[in-house]
Amino acid sequence: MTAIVSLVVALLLLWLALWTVVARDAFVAVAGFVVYGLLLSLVWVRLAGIDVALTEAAIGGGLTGALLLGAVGRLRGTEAAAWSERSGACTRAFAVLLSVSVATVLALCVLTLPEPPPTLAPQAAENLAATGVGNPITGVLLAFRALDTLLEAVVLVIALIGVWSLAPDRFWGGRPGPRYGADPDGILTYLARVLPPIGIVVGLYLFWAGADHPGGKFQSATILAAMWMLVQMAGLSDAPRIDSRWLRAGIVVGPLVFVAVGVLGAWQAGAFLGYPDGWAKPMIVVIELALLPTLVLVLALLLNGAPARSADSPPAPGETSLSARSTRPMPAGGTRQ
Amino acid sequence: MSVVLDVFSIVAIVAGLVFFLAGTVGLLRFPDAYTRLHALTKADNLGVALVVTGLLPQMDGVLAALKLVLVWLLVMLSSGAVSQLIARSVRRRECSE
Amino acid sequence: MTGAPEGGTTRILAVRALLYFALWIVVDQSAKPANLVFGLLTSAVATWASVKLLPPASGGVRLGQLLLLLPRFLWQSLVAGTDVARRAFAPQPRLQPGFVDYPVGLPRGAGRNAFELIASLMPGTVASDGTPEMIEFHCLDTGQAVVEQLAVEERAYARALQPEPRDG
Amino acid sequence: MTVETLFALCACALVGIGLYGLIVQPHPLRKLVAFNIMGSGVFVLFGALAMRGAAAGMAADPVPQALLITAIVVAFAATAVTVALLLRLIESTATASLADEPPSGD
Repeated sequence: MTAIVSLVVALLLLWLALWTVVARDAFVAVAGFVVYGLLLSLVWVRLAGIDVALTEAAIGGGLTGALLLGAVGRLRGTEAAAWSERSGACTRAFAVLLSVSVATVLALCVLTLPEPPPTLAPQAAENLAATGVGNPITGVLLAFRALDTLLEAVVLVIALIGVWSLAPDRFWGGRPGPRYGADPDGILTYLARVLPPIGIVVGLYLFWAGADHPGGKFQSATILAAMWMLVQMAGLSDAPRIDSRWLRAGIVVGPLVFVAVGVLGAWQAGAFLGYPDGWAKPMIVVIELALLPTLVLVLALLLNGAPARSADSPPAPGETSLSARSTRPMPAGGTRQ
Repeated sequence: MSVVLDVFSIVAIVAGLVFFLAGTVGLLRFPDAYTRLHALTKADNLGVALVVTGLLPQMDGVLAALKLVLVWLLVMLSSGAVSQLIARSVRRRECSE
Repeated sequence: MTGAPEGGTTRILAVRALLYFALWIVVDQSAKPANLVFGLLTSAVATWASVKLLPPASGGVRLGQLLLLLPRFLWQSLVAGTDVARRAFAPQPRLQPGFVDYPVGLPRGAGRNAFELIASLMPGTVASDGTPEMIEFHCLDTGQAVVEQLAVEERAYARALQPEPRDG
Repeated sequence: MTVETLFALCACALVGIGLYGLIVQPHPLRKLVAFNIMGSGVFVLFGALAMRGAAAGMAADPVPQALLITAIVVAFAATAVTVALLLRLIESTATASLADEPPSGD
């Protein structure tokens, strides 16, 4: 029974991937990609990776999907021109041949994998008690492979600097993205007023539970960042100026605390990022607490994009930058068909 | 007693699945964006409600059951809000054309 | 559970904080002291956010009255779902879709948004637009007495709302 | 066939599909989507290998799984930088074309 479910999920996944790749319309392709991301989290559940499934649903499907949907809207005008540059039949035949060969070689490798498979699970299980956390994934992320996680946080900050550096000079220090001006009494604003406190409780729960159960700072940060984006899109608060001090402090606090703890380990435990005996759990909690604001800010600001307007000239309230949303006069009268 | 509860769960969940099917059929058969929204929100809400009801007796503890109800409430909040947002955006696009 | 119409800000805040803490307990499901302490912190943060986003001055809700609406709401959901399912499975979907303007009594604001939300989950209606005086609903079957039905719902719902300042 | 072999083979096909889209689709945004699909194929392959390493009472090897979380987050960051580059390209050249031609304007 479960084998049939797995097979159906795998076939659906392949079909969606193919559909996404060959669809003519970019919007359709991105919509397909979002559904693909959700289906992919089902795959992770079947592959016994609940933590990975949560990350995939939140970041792989959710955030990436939102990012791509935003881009599709702004790239609409360039689609037709690009379509005319479509590769010829010869290139396509070559592409099919190449893709099929790559997939076949990979599949042959899969079928000739060594037995028994190499694994680090016994070592992880043996040493997990020393870290004081109950979720082995968190143990790996913050104790056994803490250097990877530190570098990952640095990569996120560098990516954000990269995005910001694409701002035109005149907007440096300004605010990213359009200023959203949704109807202050509309349903989106209502959602942005009611949902964030609930999102905060659920997000912080995921953060707190990550030590012993599936969950953790990445999934939590995604939910909190999504709540912030909802408030921004409803026009209840504007995107921050990228030159504000508190923002920059919040962005670097995570990596800085991480490095500080690492140096402390080099001094006290004899290795960079080593934890002194009995101090692993509190150190891990300190790192996670410091990483949370960094992750929330960076994830949301990556979605916001490069600064696109100067900070000191906010448009009139209620003005919307989404040109498609023109207001219309309300026709009077009862039933219209 | 547990047999009765199991039968109740199965019946409720199957009924919920029927409504999910109805929502999907409606999505495919109904003529325009608005009517499809009706199909999705109403039939799927009832589907979720029935699946949640069916699962309630299977949960161990009142808190776990409340968590399921919470999921149902959040699904309703989002589907109610999103259906309005889609309806409004389609309406405005139609009127500006 | 009736909050005072005015001067009850503290009371409203306390109720909200309690609700967020209850949410934490339902989500967390463990009674470990450390979790409860973090839960208290979390509900404080959530309450702070809710004060920022939805100031208590914009009117409260009678929770008891709202609970009385629940059976009615559940029944309506059942009717809505079966109604749509019947139409979807019918050999010829019998639809008479169209827009209906409903003259609404509730002032613009969170209370009216919640009503639109509930009405969008009711049989045959989805809110599609609106002006200060009315809400435009899209209806599956304009042959039904939509406006009358909505008026009944609004009266039931308005009883659960505290009088709020009509400042829009 | 076990679940992990099934999804490992599925992942190989995903890499192929993504590669095809990367070559064939002319629009940079579509290339980006295809590249993400290719990347997810690599992730699933890695995840299937993690499940093969199930031992010591764990349903899967936690080390590759933790690295997968890192990978998904870094992939998002890379996608965000690419989208920003793309938007800037269009802003300054008014085209999303990647063809060899002298850049116009700006």
